[in-house]
Amino acid sequence: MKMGVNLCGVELKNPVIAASGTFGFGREYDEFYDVGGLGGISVKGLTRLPRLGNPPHRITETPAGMLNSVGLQNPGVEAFLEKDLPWLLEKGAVVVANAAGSTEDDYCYMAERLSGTGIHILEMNISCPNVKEGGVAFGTKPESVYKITKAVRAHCTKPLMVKLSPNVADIAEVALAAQEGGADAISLINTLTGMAVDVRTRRPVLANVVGGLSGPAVRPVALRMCWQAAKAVSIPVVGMGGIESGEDAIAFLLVGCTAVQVGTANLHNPYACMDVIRGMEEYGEKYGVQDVRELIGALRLD
Amino acid sequence: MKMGVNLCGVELKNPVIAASGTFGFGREYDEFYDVGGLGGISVKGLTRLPRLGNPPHRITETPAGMLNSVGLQNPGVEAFLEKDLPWLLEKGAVVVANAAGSTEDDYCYMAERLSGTGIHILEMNISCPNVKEGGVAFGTKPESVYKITKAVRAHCTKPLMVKLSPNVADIAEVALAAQEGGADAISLINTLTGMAVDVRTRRPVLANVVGGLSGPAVRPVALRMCWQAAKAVSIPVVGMGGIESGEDAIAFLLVGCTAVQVGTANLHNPYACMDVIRGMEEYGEKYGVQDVRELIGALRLD
Amino acid sequence: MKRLTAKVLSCAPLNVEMGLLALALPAGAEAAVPGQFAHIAVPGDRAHLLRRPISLYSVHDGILELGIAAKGEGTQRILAAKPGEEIDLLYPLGCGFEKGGLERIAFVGGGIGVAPLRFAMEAFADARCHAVFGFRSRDLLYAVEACERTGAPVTVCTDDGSAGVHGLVTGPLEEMLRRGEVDGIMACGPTPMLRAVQALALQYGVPAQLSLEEHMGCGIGACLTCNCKVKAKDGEFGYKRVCADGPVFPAEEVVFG
Amino acid sequence: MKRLTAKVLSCAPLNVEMGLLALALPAGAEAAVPGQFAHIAVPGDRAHLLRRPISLYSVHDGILELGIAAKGEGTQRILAAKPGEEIDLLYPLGCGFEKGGLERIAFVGGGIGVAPLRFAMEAFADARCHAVFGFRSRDLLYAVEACERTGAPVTVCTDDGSAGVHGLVTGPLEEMLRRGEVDGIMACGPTPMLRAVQALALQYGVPAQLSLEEHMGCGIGACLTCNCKVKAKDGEFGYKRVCADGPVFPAEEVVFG
Ligand SMILES: Cc1cc2nc3c(=O)[nH]c(=O)nc-3n(C[C@H](O)[C@H](O)[C@H](O)COP(=O)(O)OP(=O)(O)OC[C@H]3O[C@@H](n4cnc5c(N)ncnc54)[C@H](O)[C@@H]3O)c2cc1C
Ligand SMILES: Cc1cc2nc3c(=O)[nH]c(=O)nc-3n(C[C@H](O)[C@H](O)[C@H](O)COP(=O)(O)OP(=O)(O)OC[C@H]3O[C@@H](n4cnc5c(N)ncnc54)[C@H](O)[C@@H]3O)c2cc1C
Ligand SMILES: Cc1cc2nc3c(=O)[nH]c(=O)nc-3n(C[C@H](O)[C@H](O)[C@H](O)COP(=O)(O)O)c2cc1C
Ligand SMILES: Cc1cc2nc3c(=O)[nH]c(=O)nc-3n(C[C@H](O)[C@H](O)[C@H](O)COP(=O)(O)O)c2cc1C
Ligand code: FES
Ligand code: FES
Repeated sequence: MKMGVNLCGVELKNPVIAASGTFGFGREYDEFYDVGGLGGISVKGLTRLPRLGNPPHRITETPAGMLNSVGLQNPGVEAFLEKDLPWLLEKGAVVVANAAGSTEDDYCYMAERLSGTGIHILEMNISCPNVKEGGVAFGTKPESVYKITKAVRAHCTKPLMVKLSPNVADIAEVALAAQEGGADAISLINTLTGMAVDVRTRRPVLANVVGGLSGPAVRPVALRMCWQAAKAVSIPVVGMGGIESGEDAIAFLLVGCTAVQVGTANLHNPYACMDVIRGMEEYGEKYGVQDVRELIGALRLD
Repeated sequence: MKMGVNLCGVELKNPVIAASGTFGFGREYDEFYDVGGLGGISVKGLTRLPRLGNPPHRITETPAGMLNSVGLQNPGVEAFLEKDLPWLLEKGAVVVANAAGSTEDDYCYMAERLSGTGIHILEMNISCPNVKEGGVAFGTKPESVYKITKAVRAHCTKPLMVKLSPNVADIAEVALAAQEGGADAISLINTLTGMAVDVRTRRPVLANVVGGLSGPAVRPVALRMCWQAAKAVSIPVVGMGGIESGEDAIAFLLVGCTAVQVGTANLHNPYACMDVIRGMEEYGEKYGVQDVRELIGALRLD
Repeated sequence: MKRLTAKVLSCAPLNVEMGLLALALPAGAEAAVPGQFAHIAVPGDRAHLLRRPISLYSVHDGILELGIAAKGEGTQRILAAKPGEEIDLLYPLGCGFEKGGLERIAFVGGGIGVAPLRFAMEAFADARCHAVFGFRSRDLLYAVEACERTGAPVTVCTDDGSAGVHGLVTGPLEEMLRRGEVDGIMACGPTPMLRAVQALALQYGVPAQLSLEEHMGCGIGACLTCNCKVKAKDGEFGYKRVCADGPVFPAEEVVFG
Repeated sequence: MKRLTAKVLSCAPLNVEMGLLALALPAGAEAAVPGQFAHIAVPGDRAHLLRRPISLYSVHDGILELGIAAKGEGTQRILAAKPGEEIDLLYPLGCGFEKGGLERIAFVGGGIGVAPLRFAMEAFADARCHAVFGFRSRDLLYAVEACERTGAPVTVCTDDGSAGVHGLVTGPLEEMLRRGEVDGIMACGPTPMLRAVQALALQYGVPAQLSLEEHMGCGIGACLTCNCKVKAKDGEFGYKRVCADGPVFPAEEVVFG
């Protein structure tokens, strides 16, 4: 099966992108396999200045899922551009720069700063549930999604992908708002806000009290939202949420996604992205699909 | 541990209620144990007229969860009042009448019809994701929750509990709207809308395309929403979503719930409700809690 | 209908994709009838929430045998159970086949649908029975000799002609119906097969009992997730529960598609 | 750091709540140092998504031993692994204890924190070592004899006085420090113990290495979920990754609470 796809003008070797926050800047996984073989790498969410993130515990397991409250710990955009981007480009990776901010101005700054670099796609994260100041505040109302997308668009010369929050009543509405604001693509889902309690100590497990739920547990919600979003917009949709296998990824393509991201699965299985790629190829062989692009939106509803 | 709680004026033997739709009218489970021993039974969602519900498949498994799209199949409120309510009352059960409608008028009719009977609590389901006409349409916007609650309130002489949808951006807002509309209690969460695809046939697994996600997979989201809702309102909160064990139930009490409901767990384990009650008692013994009510809202955040 | 814990006695291959799981029923297990099923918890994996419905293949001397096809992860895990391990099941569930006054019964099975007929043919061996079983190919045959041991002739059909008659079960069945050799039909198998059996039963005026399949939740009639379409009065249709009203239904009642 | 599949050789009780899991490392497994850990996938249950970090208890002749306390479902399932079963691990991970030029080492362990010290005492047996291990009570003792076999004396303390010295490890440790018998400390155990060890090390001007615990995701440094607080310049603080920058940190660097 031919695996290449075009994501808003950028050619991906295959439709599998490592999801932001679960893959660092790719170096750790490059010890396991050549990360240049991936469709792309969405790097850890970047901010204008370095961020410490939240105190521990930041992670806990839940049934077939996990909660995290990292809170956008990152070395800041300058450190990334200096130390990590050159390495990623040398690896031949398509670099998706995941960026967040606390104010509209922050987001615009990030777009402008990153536009002048070698990154391939800007993924604007307006859906991080783990920082008080920003992110998700922009992501849950269609009006604010429209407004911030439009503002950032004016400062962004790279393909602009807006990453949507699943903590909304109507994902189609939000997806449409991003498209109308000028996004070239949307990606979803970010994590669902969740919580865990230690009944022994009677305290929340996470220091941040709430965290973001990810992993196979959320896959049905993610798949439904991708389907609704893909029906609503004409720009490409990048799907994620609990993808572990080639067949999981195929399901996201069938509901209309052009590419997928693999997040939590990397934590369990460092080869997860490669396993997904291989699994998709096996699917293609088994069902006689010549080109992966035939599968995009090929869900049968008759 | 003393297990009795008072739920908006109704004394429950213990805080464990069987959740609507997973427990029929109680008869099947009475073959396994005396269902009169439960805190309460929320019956299958009732409508004014009998409903056929959706075609098959109506159920599929997902990681640590399941999707259902029953679509409110039920024999109609009259059949319930004639055949099932007398039996339930004879069993000594606290009867929570779960009711839904397609129009405001329907809901008001149901409230009035059920108020004149022996039921103990009316649970108004404005959050069923599986029927096109109604339910969830009322449940996702605070304004419409307020409006329908207020309308139903005027026709309801029983304690009125409003069952909220988790498919919202801000559950606190919705919870508050129900309280301001005159609800005596709220229950949450109903199911999260989800989807599954059979990659072999390229079709949705469920005939209804989407269905409601329930089970342990959703527990972190449910717990978070119960916590947020309980902080927002002063009326009692009844929590549910993935509760399988006594410790799961205790977590919901700690975040502020007065009682819990057990749904999907019944499907796997017909004794689930009894196991939850026993597990809560064991917790009380282990940690020296004299009265279960001490646990309500006892989450430590210092 | 009880929740039981049964010890695995053995698990041996039945054909290239099925295994025969033998379980020791605990004392006090209720008596079961052919066509009923066991609702089995997937062992040792809490990510698999739902039980798996499996027809009774044989029940004798406190031993329950199940013929299980390795379809997905759930059945694979059940088949991986080792002797001595414990299996959690609800048993016995549903309404089975009814012999009533039938004297000459045709058993029509396709693929894994043969499994419940194995038990039925044993239980109804005092009638004059004849079985017609369809398989995709030779290496998927199972239960044939066991069924022949009940004294009834078994006609095997394969889709690819690699064993027995080349073709569908409906050929030999119609032959028997035409010759007037059948008072009643008991059938289990894929929907197209059941649809064809239903049509033949109607055509020849012979009562048929069809065992249906549907995805299930509780297995005991409470959750209404296992619906099948049935005729209702006035040309309308309604739903019944495969788990509690079935899985065996009179052919006249069933609406396919 | 590799992903390996290791066969279970045995799993025997170490004390009333811990088991000793012996695994056959496959050929080509990298050499490990004390203080490193293995990141173990919970076997056979897809509801348990995250790996469990477990310190190396002993590595010799291609056999990896782990001392594991049955805490929750994850460790219970790991301990239930039968000989011949395969365990999926990332191995070896993290930065361990460093002997450097230390000649007289005090090993201070509490509860399950004794496990990594077992390996360290063997590896650093050429130094003059002395261990002080704390346990809640007598029936939780383990590893003591194995550590004594390295030639070093082991002082046992119990919270309830049911074995050895009645009291905390800090008593005997301070004694040794006061007598000037210690060039360096290697410690692993509960936070209050580590905090006390840190204070003593500072007070007596002896370098200490503390092995920390934190909930983990990837275990390899990518996900930033396993943070611990460390001193940064200008009186500020920062976070490091327990999995990749640790789990062993210089005591001067660590900020508790
Ligand atoms: C009354 C009845 C009797 C049955 N008897 C037998 C038997 O004797 N031998 C046998 O091998 N199989 C039998 N089946 C089919 C068997 O239940 C399914 O093959 C099995 O549930 C598949 O589970 P899985 O995890 O392997 O597959 P998956 O496809 O991974 O299962 C995913 C989900 O779909 C459900 N599902 C998938 N296929 C079916 C199906 N055909 N019927 C019901 N649920 C399904 C599963 O239970 C599970 O919830 C019977 C089904 C019914 C309803
Ligand atoms: C570097 C390191 C080395 C360790 N070495 C050992 C050892 O040699 N022997 C031993 O018995 N234990 C050791 N632990 C602790 C061990 O990892 C936990 O006891 C185990 O993860 C608990 O898993 P569970 O499923 O049994 O418990 P649960 O409480 O059910 O686990 C729930 C979640 O919390 C995490 N978690 C809970 N407690 C801890 C903890 N103390 N540390 C890290 N994660 C935790 C689990 O990994 C899991 O993700 C070590 C921990 C770390 C960080
Ligand atoms: C530990 C962790 C950190 C994450 N950090 C980020 C981030 O910095 N930016 C972002 O957009 N998403 C972040 N996410 C969300 C993931 O990119 C992804 O949207 C989500 O986890 C769902 O996919 P999955 O189920 O495959 O993990 C993070 C997720 C995890 C688990
Ligand atoms: C098969 C099924 C049918 C349901 N039917 C109803 C219903 O009729 N009315 C209602 O308010 N909720 C219904 N629910 C939702 C449950 O009552 C409950 O809110 C939800 O499943 C979450 O709890 P759980 O995870 O314990 O199942 C149904 C759930 C399931 C699984
Ligand atoms: S499976 Fe629940 S009613 Fe049939
Ligand atoms: S566990 Fe992922 S960085 Fe440490």
